[in-house]
Amino acid sequence: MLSKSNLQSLLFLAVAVGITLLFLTGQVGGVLSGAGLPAYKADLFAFLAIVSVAVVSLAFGGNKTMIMIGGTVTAFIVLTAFQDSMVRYMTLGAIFFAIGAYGMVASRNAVRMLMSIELMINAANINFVTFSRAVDPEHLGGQLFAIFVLTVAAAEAAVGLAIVLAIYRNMATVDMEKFNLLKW
Amino acid sequence: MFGLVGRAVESLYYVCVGLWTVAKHTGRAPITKEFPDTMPDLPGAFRGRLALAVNPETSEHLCISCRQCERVCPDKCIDITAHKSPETGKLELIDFKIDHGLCMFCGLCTEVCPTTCIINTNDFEMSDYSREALIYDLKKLTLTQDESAHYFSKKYLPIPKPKPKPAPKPAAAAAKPADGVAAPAKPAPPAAKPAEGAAAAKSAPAATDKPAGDAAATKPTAEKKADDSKDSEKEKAAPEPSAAEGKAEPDKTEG
Amino acid sequence: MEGFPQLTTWAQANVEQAVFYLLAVIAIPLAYGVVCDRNIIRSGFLLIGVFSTIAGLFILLSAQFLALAQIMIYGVGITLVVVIALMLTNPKAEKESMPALSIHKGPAIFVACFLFMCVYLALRSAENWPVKTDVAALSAAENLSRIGQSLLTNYSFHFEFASILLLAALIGAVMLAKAEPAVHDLNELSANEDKLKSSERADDVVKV
Amino acid sequence: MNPAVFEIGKFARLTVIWLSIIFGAVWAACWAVGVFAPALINASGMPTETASLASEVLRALVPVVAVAVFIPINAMFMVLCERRALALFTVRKGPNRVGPDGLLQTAADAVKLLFKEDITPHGADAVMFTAAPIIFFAPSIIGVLPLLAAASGNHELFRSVNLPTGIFYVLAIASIPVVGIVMGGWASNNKYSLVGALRSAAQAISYEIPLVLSIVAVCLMAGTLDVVKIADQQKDSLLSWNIFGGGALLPYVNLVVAGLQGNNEQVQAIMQHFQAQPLGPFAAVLMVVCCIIFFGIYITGACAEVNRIPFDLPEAESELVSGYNTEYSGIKFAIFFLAEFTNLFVVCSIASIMFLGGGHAPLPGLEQGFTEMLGGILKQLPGSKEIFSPGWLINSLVNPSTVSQAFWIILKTYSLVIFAILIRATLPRFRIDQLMAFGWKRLIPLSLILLIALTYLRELV
Repeated sequence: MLSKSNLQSLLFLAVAVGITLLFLTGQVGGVLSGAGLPAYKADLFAFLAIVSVAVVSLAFGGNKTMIMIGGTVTAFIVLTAFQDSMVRYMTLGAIFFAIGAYGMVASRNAVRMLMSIELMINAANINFVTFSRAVDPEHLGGQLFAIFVLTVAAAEAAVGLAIVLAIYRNMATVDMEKFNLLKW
Repeated sequence: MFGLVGRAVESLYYVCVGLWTVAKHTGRAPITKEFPDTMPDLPGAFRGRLALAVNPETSEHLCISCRQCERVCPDKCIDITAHKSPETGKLELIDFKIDHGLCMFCGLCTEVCPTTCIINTNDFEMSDYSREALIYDLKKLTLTQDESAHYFSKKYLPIPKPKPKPAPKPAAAAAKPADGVAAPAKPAPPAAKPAEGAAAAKSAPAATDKPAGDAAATKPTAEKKADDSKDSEKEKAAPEPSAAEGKAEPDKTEG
Repeated sequence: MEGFPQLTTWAQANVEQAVFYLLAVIAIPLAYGVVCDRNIIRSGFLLIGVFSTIAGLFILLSAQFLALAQIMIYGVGITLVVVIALMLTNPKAEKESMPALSIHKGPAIFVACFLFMCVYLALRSAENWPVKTDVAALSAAENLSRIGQSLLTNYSFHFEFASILLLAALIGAVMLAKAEPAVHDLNELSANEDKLKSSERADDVVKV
Repeated sequence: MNPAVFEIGKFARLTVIWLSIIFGAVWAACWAVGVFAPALINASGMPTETASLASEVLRALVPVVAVAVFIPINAMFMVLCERRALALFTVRKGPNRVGPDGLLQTAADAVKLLFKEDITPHGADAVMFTAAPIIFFAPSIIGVLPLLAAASGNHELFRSVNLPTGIFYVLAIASIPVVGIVMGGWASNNKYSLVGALRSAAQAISYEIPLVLSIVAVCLMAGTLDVVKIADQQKDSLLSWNIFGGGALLPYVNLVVAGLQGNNEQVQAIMQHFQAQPLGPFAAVLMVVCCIIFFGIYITGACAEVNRIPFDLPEAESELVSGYNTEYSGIKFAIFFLAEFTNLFVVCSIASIMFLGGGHAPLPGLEQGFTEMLGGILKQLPGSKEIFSPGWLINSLVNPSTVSQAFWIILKTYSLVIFAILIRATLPRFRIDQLMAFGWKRLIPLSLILLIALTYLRELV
């Protein structure tokens, strides 16, 4: 039932959750101060620990998707647990942004690229609304900016998908690898 | 622009007319026949369950075992058992089976029946728990006198002439010598008579004594032997029930 | 939640953080699904999930109007268009192959991690956010009227410009997506029309 | 007795019985959660803080409980109502075997569907296949919550769901079900389902625009998105309903009435007002016409949104077997079925709140008389003195004005539902290209032009 890679990734998940729990209960800070290091950097150390365990289990052939998802979730919790609520929201925005950037660079399908761009735009929107709540709660400049971003994103999606459809009609594919007409 | 508005208003008007027409129907009594409670009033030509009619006046069984229905049936769902009576020399019906599970209610058998014996009734509720139960035998198929009268009047069928009663013995005597071959020259052979009656239904009752030299009488003779041998085989295969039926049936048709 | 003062204060104290982490834990795997799922139509549907959780985040940030607009425009409108576009192209061709070439994966992961660390370290290192923690968020009704007034006063130029942009995008999308029949198609079309006419004529003859 | 009258009478009797079952159940659930359980908690001797918090939680849950009880029973009744009303229109009898007059037909159907085998077709995407009915159904439960406040006359237990963004919330949530349709159609691994789902998506996106624009017109006249406020603005009489211009005609009618009564001072006052707006009467009549056309646009768009005939292309059974729900069986199909009828109910109740005056009677005297009569009846009930004594538990839920508002809103909503059934009985199905052309080339330009016209007319009145 459990393949080796799944076992690997479950092991990684257990370790990552363990590190997170240790961090949340303040153990990591205690260890750091015991070692003569500044305790307020405990979250960065826990984060690095999770990342290194993830890299090790990836090197041993764990299930990549599970490790990446589990690592991101635990790292997110570790990085934001003792932060301001504003930093929390913006870290989540940064994570969405990074995932979107990954999708944009790596994906082969043009429509998936468009979806990744939408994800990045939404990450920016989260930041705008967070600023609007925390910095400018009277004038709501961030929310208004988010509304305009929404509008522009709608226009972008419509035009982008129309372009994709036109390309598909001419080349019968939406694979970005094949769009190499403008080589030189 | 105005053309567009005009068309819009016009189509809206017609939509409203349609809505009003449908809404007006709310004020009418429902036309639904609630079937198990009220039986539908079916026309006489409706092709329902097959049945064997008796003469509505004399209540004698109309079947003459001519097997035309058996032959014409595209599904081969009719199975007639008959044998030639040793006394009279006539064909005597022993059993008549119709598998209603096979029947497709095409009505061809009722078309060919020379005596209007086999008819489509208006009954269509034949559902049962097994396929075997759909095979109807003579007892189940034969209608009562009242039912026959009902269907004869409903289908506008002519009432068949009764078989001549005072002629059992001479007929038997006459039939004995001419065992295998029908006697076309002989006056009024009883075996051919009901067929005659059906064919010439509209003729006056006085015409009963017409000699049966027609195709209706002569045609079956060629196949009679084969039929008889088949019948005897069948009797061998299942002697007891058919014998019982044979005993029971004459009583029924006589009474 | 007017009329329930105790419940509101209790919720603000206890529920908000939990709901935030719940949404985050749901949203991050969904976002991974969007970029990594083998089946691209499924990742289109997962995108709806991501947008809905982001709408939830907006409600937590007391931006109710924006949350509803997010659901209505992003969650349903844009994503459905995306899904339809996916179905119009040939998603099966991509289903078999990998969503990403392995040659792209390493740089992509590097770019993603780099971007994330940049943003996060910037967030951590900034000490003096002009945060107004003491100011309560506007109530939903005030939020709504404030947005409406701003759109028609301070931001009216942007508003009009957005409408022009949308109009241009609409026309452009229609022009791009409209199928121009190729030359041989045109020939077929005219041939069909000829056939149609001749058949009509035949019908007329029969009728006469 | 005339059999036609007899049939209509049977239909009316059935409706009354079902509606009393529905509202009895909803009332009992609300009473149990919002009144009885908090009282029990208060009496149980918990610490005061915890007890009051718990009772607040329970009271906040009342709207959700009311909707959760109301929607399944109501959908069951709507199916029966649709079948019986269609039978009336087509001169048939309709279901009349299960229970007296077929009263329990849909209950029996529901039980049957619950016990059927739940099949996931081969090659289907199992997760999406299961999620689709839920995504289709959940919005209809959370979407009607703000409408409850208007339907109950802003009763204190339902006040908490009265959002300031009320109608926008309802519309945003009501746009979600199409995602469920597309998801289910795609996940079924069946080309007919997929075609039905795609048609549904195209149709929903196209017809949502005129639908929202007609609602925007109403909000423009009312100046708010709050459903309770919109309903209360229409309480004066029939003429102040939004379908009749939201009170645009009222001053002119008042003028005529004052003139007939010979009340010169009032006539003078009103005439002065008119001299400031010479185009007033003309603009008022045009505005009424605009609003009636907007109501028509709303009904058209709503029929298309909930996939009713003549816009039921997603499930056109003569072309697409059953469209997006072809592969569904058992409880998932039941959920689809339930949600379809609930969505119809929701759009009809939005129409009755936004255009037809919500819970207010057509004539002011009628509403007052009705409320007083209800109060009288309630006082005549046995043991009424105990019931209405402040300490007794029932008191807080039996409120004549709430009952009257609920009565009127249900009356209006079900009239619209029966009108939708009449449309279904009359009109044939559109072709898909006709449907899209009608939406994009006719309805959207028409509603945009009318919206602009309305903004100007509003200034002139």
